[in-house]
Amino acid sequence: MLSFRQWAGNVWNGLKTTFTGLSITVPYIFRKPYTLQYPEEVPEIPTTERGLHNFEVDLCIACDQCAKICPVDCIAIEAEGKGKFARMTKFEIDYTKCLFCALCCEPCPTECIHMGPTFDLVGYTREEVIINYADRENPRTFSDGEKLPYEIVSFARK
Amino acid sequence: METIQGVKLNEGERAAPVLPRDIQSDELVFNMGPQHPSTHGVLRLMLRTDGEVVLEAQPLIGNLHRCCEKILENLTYVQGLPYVDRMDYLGAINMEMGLVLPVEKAAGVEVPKRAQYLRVVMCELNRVISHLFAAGQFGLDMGAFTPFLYMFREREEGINVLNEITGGRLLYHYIRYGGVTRDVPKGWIERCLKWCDRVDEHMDEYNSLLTYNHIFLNRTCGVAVLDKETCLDYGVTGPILRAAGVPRDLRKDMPYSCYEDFDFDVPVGPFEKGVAGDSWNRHRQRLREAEESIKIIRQALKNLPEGETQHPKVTRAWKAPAGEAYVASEAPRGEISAYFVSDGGKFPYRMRMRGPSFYNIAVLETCSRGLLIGDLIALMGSVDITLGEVDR
Amino acid sequence: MGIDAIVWWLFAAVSVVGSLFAVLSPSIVRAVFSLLLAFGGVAGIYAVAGADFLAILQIVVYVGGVLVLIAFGILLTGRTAQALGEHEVKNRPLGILIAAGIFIGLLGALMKSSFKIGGNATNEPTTEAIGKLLLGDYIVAFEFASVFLLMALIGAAYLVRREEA
Amino acid sequence: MILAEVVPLSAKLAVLMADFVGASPIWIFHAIGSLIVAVGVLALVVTPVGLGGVYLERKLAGRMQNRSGPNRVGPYGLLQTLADGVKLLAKEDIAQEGADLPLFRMAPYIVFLAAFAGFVVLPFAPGVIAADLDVGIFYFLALIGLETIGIVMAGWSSNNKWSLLGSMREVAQVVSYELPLGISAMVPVIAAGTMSVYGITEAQSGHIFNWFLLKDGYWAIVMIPSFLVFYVSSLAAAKRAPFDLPEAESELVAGFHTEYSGMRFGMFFLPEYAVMLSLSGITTALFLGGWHDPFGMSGEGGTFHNVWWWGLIWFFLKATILFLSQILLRWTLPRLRVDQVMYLCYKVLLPISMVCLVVAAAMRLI
Repeated sequence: MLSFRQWAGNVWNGLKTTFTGLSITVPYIFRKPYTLQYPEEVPEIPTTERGLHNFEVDLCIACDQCAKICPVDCIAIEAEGKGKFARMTKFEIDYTKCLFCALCCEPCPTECIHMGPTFDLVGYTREEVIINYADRENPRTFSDGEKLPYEIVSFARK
Repeated sequence: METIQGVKLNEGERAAPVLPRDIQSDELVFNMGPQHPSTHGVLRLMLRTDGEVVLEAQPLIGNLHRCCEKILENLTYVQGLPYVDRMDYLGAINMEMGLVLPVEKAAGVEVPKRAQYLRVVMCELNRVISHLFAAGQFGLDMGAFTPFLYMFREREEGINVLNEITGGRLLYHYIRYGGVTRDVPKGWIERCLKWCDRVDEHMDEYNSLLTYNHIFLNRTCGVAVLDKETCLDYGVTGPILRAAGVPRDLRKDMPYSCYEDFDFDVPVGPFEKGVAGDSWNRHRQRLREAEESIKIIRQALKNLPEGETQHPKVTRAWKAPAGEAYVASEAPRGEISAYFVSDGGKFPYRMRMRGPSFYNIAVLETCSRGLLIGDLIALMGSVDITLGEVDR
Repeated sequence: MGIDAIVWWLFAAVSVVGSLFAVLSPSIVRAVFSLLLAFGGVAGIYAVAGADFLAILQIVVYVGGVLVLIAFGILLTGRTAQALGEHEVKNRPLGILIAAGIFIGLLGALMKSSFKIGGNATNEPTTEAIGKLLLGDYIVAFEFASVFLLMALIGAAYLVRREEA
Repeated sequence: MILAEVVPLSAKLAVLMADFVGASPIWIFHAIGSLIVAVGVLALVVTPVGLGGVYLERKLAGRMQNRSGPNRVGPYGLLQTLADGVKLLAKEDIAQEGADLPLFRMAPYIVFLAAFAGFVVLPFAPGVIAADLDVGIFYFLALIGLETIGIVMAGWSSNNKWSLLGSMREVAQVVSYELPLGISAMVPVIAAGTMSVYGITEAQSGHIFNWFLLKDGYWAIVMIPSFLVFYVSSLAAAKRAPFDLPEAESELVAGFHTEYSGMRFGMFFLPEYAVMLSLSGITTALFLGGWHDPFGMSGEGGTFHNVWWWGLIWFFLKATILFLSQILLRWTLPRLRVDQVMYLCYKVLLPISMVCLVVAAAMRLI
């Protein structure tokens, strides 16, 4: 059983902590919101972001290294010719599978594949998020064309 | 020993007064989840209740099962690393740590000091983020929406800090065998310290808005008590065990990755209110641990040694020599560890992960008997499981 | 027939229809909710008769209290099959007989008393008069009733108390 | 619109109609007049204010949580509620299999009716009241009980166990908060000597120390506790946090309206705000002097004595402040547990209100 003192203490505590809570939440009404209005205001993406790939088809020699290291086999490469004269016909990345682990960028001998800061890719069907970077008629790129500083210190390029 | 409606209760299992036995009413069978606001993922609970009083709650898991360990056994060493991020997606770096440590021990790889420090910084950053999320989520379960968003705000900034160095916001893929992916960029240390200050500043706000609120205290103090013995019996680890009064923290007890260099406390329940191992103490434990983690981050960044961040021998095509090892480490939700066997081949021969949430979820069944539905939510919120790691 | 008489008949019809639903509905839950109509109709009759306090009281006590408690009781009982309308009626003839007997008795009492339908309804407040009557002329009966209710309350609390182990 | 004379609008209409039609009992015209005014109030005052209330809640909640709240539809997101209403109208009306269809369909109407009928006895300004019932407060409490029936009906007929649990909680909550709500409302009734809400407001005519909250100074010792009790119970009556148990999102999915969609859901959603508003209004009328301003300008002989627009401003100002406080509390506090609500109502609010009632009666006698 509660004594009257405890009872009154409970009531007092309830009122007091309610006002403590209000004294924290109410001042926020007069502060600037923290949120970004996304399509208008774009958040600052660090250059290290592992977003959608930035692929330079002209540099690629179709060596298949990136497809081999991919843990989920989301890269499909087809090329005509061999070695120096290779001509890409298909470089397809399946973004329904991609882990965005950036392992594919590391073994590339010509540094033609990077991950850029673009983080959104939408489509109505699965096919729309399977992207063929080697499609010359309908080129897709997810950066402004500049090469992003992708500094991997560890066992990249070894 | 007390019984309600044929269900035997252990000491401390009953938190709320129940109906007297002479009022007999029918039992309801609820299907809580996989789509329910507070099952935190695709957990399904079969509830047998008498009105509001839960007689039995059986967690049915496996909706997210994807054979994580088997996948690891069929991928090369490098390829496996991004996969473990997907286990506990709220403490991804700690999951990588749990995988990397036994493999390195079995192979005898000595990780450079700088890489070890960086690993510690990232793990602790991730722990703070995870605890902020858990505490906010718990408030949300208790009906307080606002503290959740305040904690999310700091969490978001922490994610940005992590993103700057790792390149990911949730699934980091930062730790590699023999080191870490990237070194610290310019100005990052200052930004990280600034974030630490910010979290410290706001900790009071969370506490007075949520932790010490009278209603919140009444909702959580003495509710769903998981005492020492139950915790130890069920192999419960992490903040839940420490809130129950067992000072077990692998960072202190079996230091790995240079944790012995840092000066930090292991907070142990019970704290100011409630009894050891109740929902409130679990919540308080997380916020206290976040404070301690920030201490560690500050020390590690202050004393960051110079040097390499990657073991020179461990390259992309590296294979672990034949051997086996088991190493446990402290993830935000408890002990993450792996038993690793290598036959010297391209793939790991055997990989077995021990995830904390999988063991923590087991207590739901015993601890939930006799609780009200509102208390069951308090129990689930304060136990804080990640289904990605339970189901693996 | 004056306009108030029409309204009276309307409310009377509502309460009768509500009561009939309550008696004849196979689903207990629907029966309970059709009591809402019956109580509402009775409240309407009170209002037409100028007894505004009584009309509101009817809604507060019967709809807000009694009906809610009956609904609560039904939700708590385990007889979901009956609540869903799968019960069978036993002893229907006996029930009809008793109901008819009560009806005839009430009809006789009604015939003997002189009720007027409508006509004398005023818009004057009755609260004060009721209060004065209850705490003036009928104070003994009022107090007796309240003591009786208190006894019932204590008895109920005694019945549902927890057995000492 | 000339409303300077203090005669309820409905009574005026009744007199007009009675003159037009001729001999017939006057109360029937009173009833019709009340109905017309009620519909007018519903269309012109309550619905816009209710929509505004929804907007205000969302915007304030956003700002309290360091977000911006609705800001896309119209300037500052003002049309957001309207857009949501249109969306609800356009949505499919789904009833789940096994639902008790007649009850399922009827429940929202009962809730809607009960919530909006409460505005009938609110005295917005001198002479502006839909129906000045002699048992106004009683009527108001009766309607809150009626709303409960609708909610129980919805919860039962949904054929969903979460809904059932929600309606059980609602019933448990109703039987506990109704007592302190009713008893603490009786304190101003004792002070004013009438149960008519209009009469109670008139009894508080004059400056701030004529308001019941601070009446003559010494009345405050019973009035402030009973005001607090009434306020807390009215939060429970409006099913607002920390008393939002019947629809507790994290526990019961959406409680009694889990299975409702489209406009039927809207008919649960909008009444929530209507009940909040009408409860704020009745609290204003009972304790905070209704339409009277704190400076005594609307009192006997004041500049704005019986000026309807002056009263309207003050009434809405006070009611809005109470409404806002409900929103602020909701977004600050966690939810109570079901047995704690009963503890609060039976062991905290009820004794306080009982003591206040007895003391107030004694003060009235002395």
